[in-house]
Amino acid sequence: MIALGQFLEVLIGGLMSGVLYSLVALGFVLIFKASGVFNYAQGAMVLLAGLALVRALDLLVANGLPLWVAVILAIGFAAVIMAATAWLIERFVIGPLVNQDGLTLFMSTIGVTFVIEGAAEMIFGSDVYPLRLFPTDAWFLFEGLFPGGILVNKLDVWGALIAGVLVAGLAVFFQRTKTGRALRAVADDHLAAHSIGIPISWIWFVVWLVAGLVALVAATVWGTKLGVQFSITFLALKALPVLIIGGLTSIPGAIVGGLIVGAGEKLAEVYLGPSIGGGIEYWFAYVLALAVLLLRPQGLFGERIIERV
Amino acid sequence: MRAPNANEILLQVEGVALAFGGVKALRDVSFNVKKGEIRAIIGPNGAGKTSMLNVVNGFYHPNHGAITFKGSTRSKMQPFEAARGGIARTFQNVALFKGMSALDNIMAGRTLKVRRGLLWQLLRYGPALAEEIEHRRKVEEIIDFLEIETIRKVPVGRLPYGLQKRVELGRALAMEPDLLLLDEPMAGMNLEEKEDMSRFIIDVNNHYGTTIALIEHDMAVVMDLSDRVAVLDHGVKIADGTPDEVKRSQAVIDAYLGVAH
Amino acid sequence: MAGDGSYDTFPKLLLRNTAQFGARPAFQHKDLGIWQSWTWAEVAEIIRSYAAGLHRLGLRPGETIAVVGSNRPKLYWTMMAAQTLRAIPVPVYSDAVADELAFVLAHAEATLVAAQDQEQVDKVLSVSDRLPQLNRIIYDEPRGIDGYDHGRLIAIGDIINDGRAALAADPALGERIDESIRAGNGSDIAIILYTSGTTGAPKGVMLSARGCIDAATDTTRFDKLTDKDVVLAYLPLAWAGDHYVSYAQGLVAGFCMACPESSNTIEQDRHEIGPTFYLAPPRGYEAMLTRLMVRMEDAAPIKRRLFSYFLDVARRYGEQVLTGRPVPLSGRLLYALGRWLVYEPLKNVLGLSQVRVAYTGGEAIGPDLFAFYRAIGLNLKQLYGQTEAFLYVTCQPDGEIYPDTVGPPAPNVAIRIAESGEVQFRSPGMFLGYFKDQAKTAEAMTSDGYVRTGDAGFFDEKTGHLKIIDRAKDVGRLADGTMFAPKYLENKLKFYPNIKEAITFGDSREFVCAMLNIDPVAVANWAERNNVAYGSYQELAGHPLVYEMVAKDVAAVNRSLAGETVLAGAQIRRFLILHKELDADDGELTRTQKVRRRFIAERYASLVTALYNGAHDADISTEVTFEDGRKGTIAARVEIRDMQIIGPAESLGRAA
Amino acid sequence: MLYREAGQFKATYAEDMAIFPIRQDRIALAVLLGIAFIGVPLLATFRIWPFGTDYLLWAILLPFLILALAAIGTNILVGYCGQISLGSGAFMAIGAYSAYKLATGVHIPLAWLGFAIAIPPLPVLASILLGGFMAAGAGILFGIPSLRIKGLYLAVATLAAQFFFDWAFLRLPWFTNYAPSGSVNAPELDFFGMVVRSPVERYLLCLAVVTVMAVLAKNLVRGNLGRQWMAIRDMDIAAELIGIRPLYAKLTAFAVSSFIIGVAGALWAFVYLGSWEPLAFSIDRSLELLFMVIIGGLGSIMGSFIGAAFILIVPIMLNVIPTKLGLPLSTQTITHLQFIIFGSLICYLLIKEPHGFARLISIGKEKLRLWPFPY
Repeated sequence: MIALGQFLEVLIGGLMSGVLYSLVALGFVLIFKASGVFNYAQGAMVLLAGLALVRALDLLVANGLPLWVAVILAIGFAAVIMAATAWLIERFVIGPLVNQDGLTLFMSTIGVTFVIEGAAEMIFGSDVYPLRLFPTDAWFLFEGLFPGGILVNKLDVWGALIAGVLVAGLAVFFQRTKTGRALRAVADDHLAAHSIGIPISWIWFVVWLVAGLVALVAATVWGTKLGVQFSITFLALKALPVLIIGGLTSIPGAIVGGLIVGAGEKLAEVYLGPSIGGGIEYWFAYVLALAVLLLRPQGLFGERIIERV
Repeated sequence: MRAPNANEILLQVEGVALAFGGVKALRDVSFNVKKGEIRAIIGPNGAGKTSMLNVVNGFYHPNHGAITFKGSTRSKMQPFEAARGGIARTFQNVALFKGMSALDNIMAGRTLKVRRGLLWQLLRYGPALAEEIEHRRKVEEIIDFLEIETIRKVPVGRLPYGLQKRVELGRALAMEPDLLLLDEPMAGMNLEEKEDMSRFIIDVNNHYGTTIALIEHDMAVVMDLSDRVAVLDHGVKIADGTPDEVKRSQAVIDAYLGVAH
Repeated sequence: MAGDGSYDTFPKLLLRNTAQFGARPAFQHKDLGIWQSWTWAEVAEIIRSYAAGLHRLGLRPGETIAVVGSNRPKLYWTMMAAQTLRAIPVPVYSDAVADELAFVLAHAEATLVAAQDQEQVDKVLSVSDRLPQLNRIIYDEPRGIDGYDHGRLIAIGDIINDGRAALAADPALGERIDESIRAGNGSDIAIILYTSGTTGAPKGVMLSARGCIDAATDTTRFDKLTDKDVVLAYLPLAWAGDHYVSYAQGLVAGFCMACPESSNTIEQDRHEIGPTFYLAPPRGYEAMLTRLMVRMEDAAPIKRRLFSYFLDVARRYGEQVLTGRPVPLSGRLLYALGRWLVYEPLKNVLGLSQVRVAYTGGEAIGPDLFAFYRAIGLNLKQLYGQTEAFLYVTCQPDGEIYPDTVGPPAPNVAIRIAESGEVQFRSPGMFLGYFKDQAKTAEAMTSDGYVRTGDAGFFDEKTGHLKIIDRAKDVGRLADGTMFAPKYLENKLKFYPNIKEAITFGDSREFVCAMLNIDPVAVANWAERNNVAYGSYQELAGHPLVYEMVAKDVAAVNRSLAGETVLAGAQIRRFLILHKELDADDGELTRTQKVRRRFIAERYASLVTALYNGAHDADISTEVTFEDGRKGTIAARVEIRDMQIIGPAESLGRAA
Repeated sequence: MLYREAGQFKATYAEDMAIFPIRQDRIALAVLLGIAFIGVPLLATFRIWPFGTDYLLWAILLPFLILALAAIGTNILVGYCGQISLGSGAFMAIGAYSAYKLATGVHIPLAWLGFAIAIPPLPVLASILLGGFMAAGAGILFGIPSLRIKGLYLAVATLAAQFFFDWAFLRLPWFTNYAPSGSVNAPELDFFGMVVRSPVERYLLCLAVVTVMAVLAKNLVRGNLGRQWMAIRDMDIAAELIGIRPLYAKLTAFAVSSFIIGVAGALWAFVYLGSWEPLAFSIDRSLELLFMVIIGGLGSIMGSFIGAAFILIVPIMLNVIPTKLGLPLSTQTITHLQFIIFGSLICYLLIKEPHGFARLISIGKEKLRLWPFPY
């Protein structure tokens, strides 16, 4: 019983934190689907959004605004920042590199990462800034069933909820709105976009904007969990294996991938960790991804890639 | 030197069928290529010519049928195995290594002839250097043969289309192949370039005695070039024989000249 | 050095070179991407085998073997091998059309033809039915010839190998080869060069071995050529120029002849090989200069300004610096800077950096062109020569370079000016006669053994250098017998920017008159600058101020003529400026823009008469063709000017 | 203008295929090597400016040489063979730790088999080279996925390597000989009795290694193997059709690249750091190396040197220049500026000149050769 209880606790904890990976992974998928760009900078964008948000919030609160106003304004500010970033990236990097091979685009996003990180920290500072948007205490469920019950962080639950809302929102965006549909067309081939009559640059701007907003959402949750700090960018890197596992082009894939990674690494940590020195989380996701790559290169949910001459 | 009427069969394609998903690219196609001849496969665009080449050099694996090359039969092989077997090939829309000079492109064609391994190449001394020089000499002969001395060290990306095609031919020749597959060697060329290319093809056949199988959608060019012509239409062989026979074939006139450009 | 009699044939020179510089390169050829090179020793061995092979093919002493193609070692070797067998090589222009080729082969009775490649072989085959005496075609490059029936075709490589084998097999053969080399002597005919005569059929100039070698020996001494020198053998094999510079001098001095990869890589190859001795006809230098200027047009503005600035510096000081005459310090510094920034890089890109001596020959070179190359520090010199003289008649010694003279007689060359004003010479390399053409030979030779050049000229007092003024047949005499050289005068006149065309009259008249065309561009500029108003070309041409200006130019010409006793009497007494531009559409110029003197004389007869009847103006109306092809007539009254005649004393006074 | 090549002709293919076919270049190189091998040591031993202190040697030349070597390795994989790698740091680490273990003696207890593998401490040179080979092995291992997956996917595979090894060297005490602090010390640099201690000696050691390996690398990339790599990079399909085996081409690229990086790692640890912990080889190092090759020039050995120099110089300049101007920057600001400069430079080069500074330089050289003509 205890064992099972512990297992469930770990599993749920893992799944929940997996949701957080998914939040970041979503950003990747959006951009990759629409522009074929493998956006290394997603993590940096989370950092930027987080910093913008938290710094603005502190400032406003310090100036005596009521918290809820401050929060709304701060989020608005952060959103604007992300929009600006999206525009700059499209205008100066992705735009000029149109039709380049994936590798070049990928490397350019590494460049973007550095610029964002440098700029963000220079403007907003480089310390750890606590963020309190969501409750961080925990529930203890099924205390009847298991001694001590199963610990579930409220924050994780919030994260899950938000993720759900986000996915739903994106689904609507893609299915219902003109731009959304255009995005799907572009994903298939770039010329299609022209035929729809929407300038490709606009579409890409929107994509990066949406990715930016997703980053913002991720930042709120991450920030509350760990405080806004540089190391977020590394956690964001974990979204890469998540993608590989879920499949680069699939939104549900991103979610499921996140869950798998989250749960997987927690369980591995708890049950294998002790025997081999712990800290498995550090690499588990990547090695798992590697395994997937070898067995099913297109990922669990990705479409099969057919080559022709 | 070219063997005029050697009837030894170099390549035998037997009942090959190929489909992508639902699309049937080739249906039960059979033909052969004799040693030392210039063999043409023609047909309107989308007749399955390129698919046929891709099957022959192992890029596609046929769903049915067998391919006998130099006496050994196989239905499945990797492209580099085909290359090792002695099949060289050029592409319809030039497939050169853009980042490399014309010389290096052709030198790369010698890969299969290189004997010295990594360590020797590392030292690039004695036997290794000697071998490299030997290959360079062979390549220079090809460069001389194709009259591209002046662009030897130019990155191929900067070359005009016609010359790129020549370099690609050179790269194929560098393999000293038994069978040379040319995928629309004249595509997108002006008349003069076409004449040059035809001359080179004939000279290659004469000088190196290389067996050549080429595909073209433009009938006129191949007629005075090739010994025998096979005609494909919608993945089916509708005629096969000497240029004259083919010209006279009703099926060809209907299917082909009907839609000729 | 050779010429001392013991080495009186090329095969003997080859042996000498093998002994003296056996390990040094004799031939180079850009082939298969690198400069293949052969030492004298290797060449000697090859020639021996080749000769043996040719002997087995039936080539006998006195027989002729034609050589057609561009510069390839194997073709030069064909000549050497033939000479080894005391047979006579006959090089033919590679661009000759089939008929010319057929003529030469037939006339020379060639039993063998050495052709460079498929193209040449095809040409020979196409006319072979007209050549009964021709029994074999041998070729250098097999490309494309594989398909041919090899009954009559043999690759040179195969002949050499066959010869080598034969020599190995039977020593007697080698003995025979050596014997024929020993037997060879200076009076043998070394080669027959066919001159592509402008009129009539080509004539085969027969040259003796000793003649060639002595001539070459003199000039190699003259220009201090040694076995360390390098020449780019790129000129037509059949042209005396190439045979002299590359082949004869090469063998005499023992230097290396480098053959380019192909005719369209010459610039690149010249740059790589960096010749030290260079000969080109004026148009060669012309083309080089034009390409250079065109490329410069696309350069960045700063570069262009830099370039033109330093070219000016070069024009001002270059010549003096080159000939070592005093130059102001500032000039020296500027020129040094220019040398570093422009001249040397320029010569480097052109591949002329290492040239010690460069010659221009074949025809007269434009003074500006000549000056340009000297200005940037290229030691360019003029030579006046003829195939019949093989080759030099005169050449300019270092430090005595004048654009308007062709220099003093070359070493051991005797020159005299005949009564007619024709230049006649005797030279060591003098030809033996035209092959199978006694008549023509007689025409070309004087009874006392001088050669008629057909050019009129005289020795310039100041320098003692020869001046070529015109083709002898065009030179006339005034009534009083003074020499009258129309082209010479006209060129002098045209040297002035205001004067575009000039036609002079005077043959068997009492004095010289000139019809001039003003240069519309130059004069229009002048008019603008001096706000002279005018409505039409005709008006401008008739404008008194224009007459004034042109009169000055004519006076200047007279002055310079006065300095030259021979022509002092042929000064321009009267001139007029034509009311219309001479035009090819009206048949007044050839399509190549040369004036058609006779036609003009008839067309403007009235003006000519007026020039000589002392009138001060004359009416003329001529039919003209306008741009759009309409015909019309222009009537005009043309003024005639009288000029002062300048006495020699005066001119010298001015000149000093 | 400086290039007066007229008369420099090639009579053999060997000359034509030389690394520096132009005489002027050979002279320049000779001078450079002269300075590097003789000039610098002399100045340094007699403490003549700018070598009054060891700063230049320690802070610039040593790291420059070693990182340039690592960059060459990265360039072979990324620039020549077109296989992206974010794991270079890990391979440096593998080189470093393997060398360390071999130099200090390996002991693997196989309790269940009842015996233990024990290798006595090896000489430093051997350890360093073997360290390279270990890295090569790991390289091949993590290169295998490259046969099935391309580009971005591969990036993740290499990331996996990066993070796995970071972890391994941090958490598995066996690698650090159970050092409590997790940081380890290099053995004494004893080369056949010749002990390398002073900065100058260390500099010369690295210089020698780098020179040799740079030449060997150049030999490879201009030989047939190099052409195979570039063929795979430029058009893998066509490459297969001329008989190039992707397996062989890619794995050799991974092996050679990792070997060089591994040796660089060992030098970095032994010669430069002396004592180190896994942090020295983190993902940041990998990215730094990637930047060096992009900035210096993908597919250019010379570029690797230029890139390394640039990446090292910029922070120093950011430190020195403002101070000279009297407005010193905080270390943080410098780091941030550095980030921004590198990042934007990467984007700029990828857009404008994918072949980096090396190409810019060769363009300039061409201009000098043709001077005063534009073409």
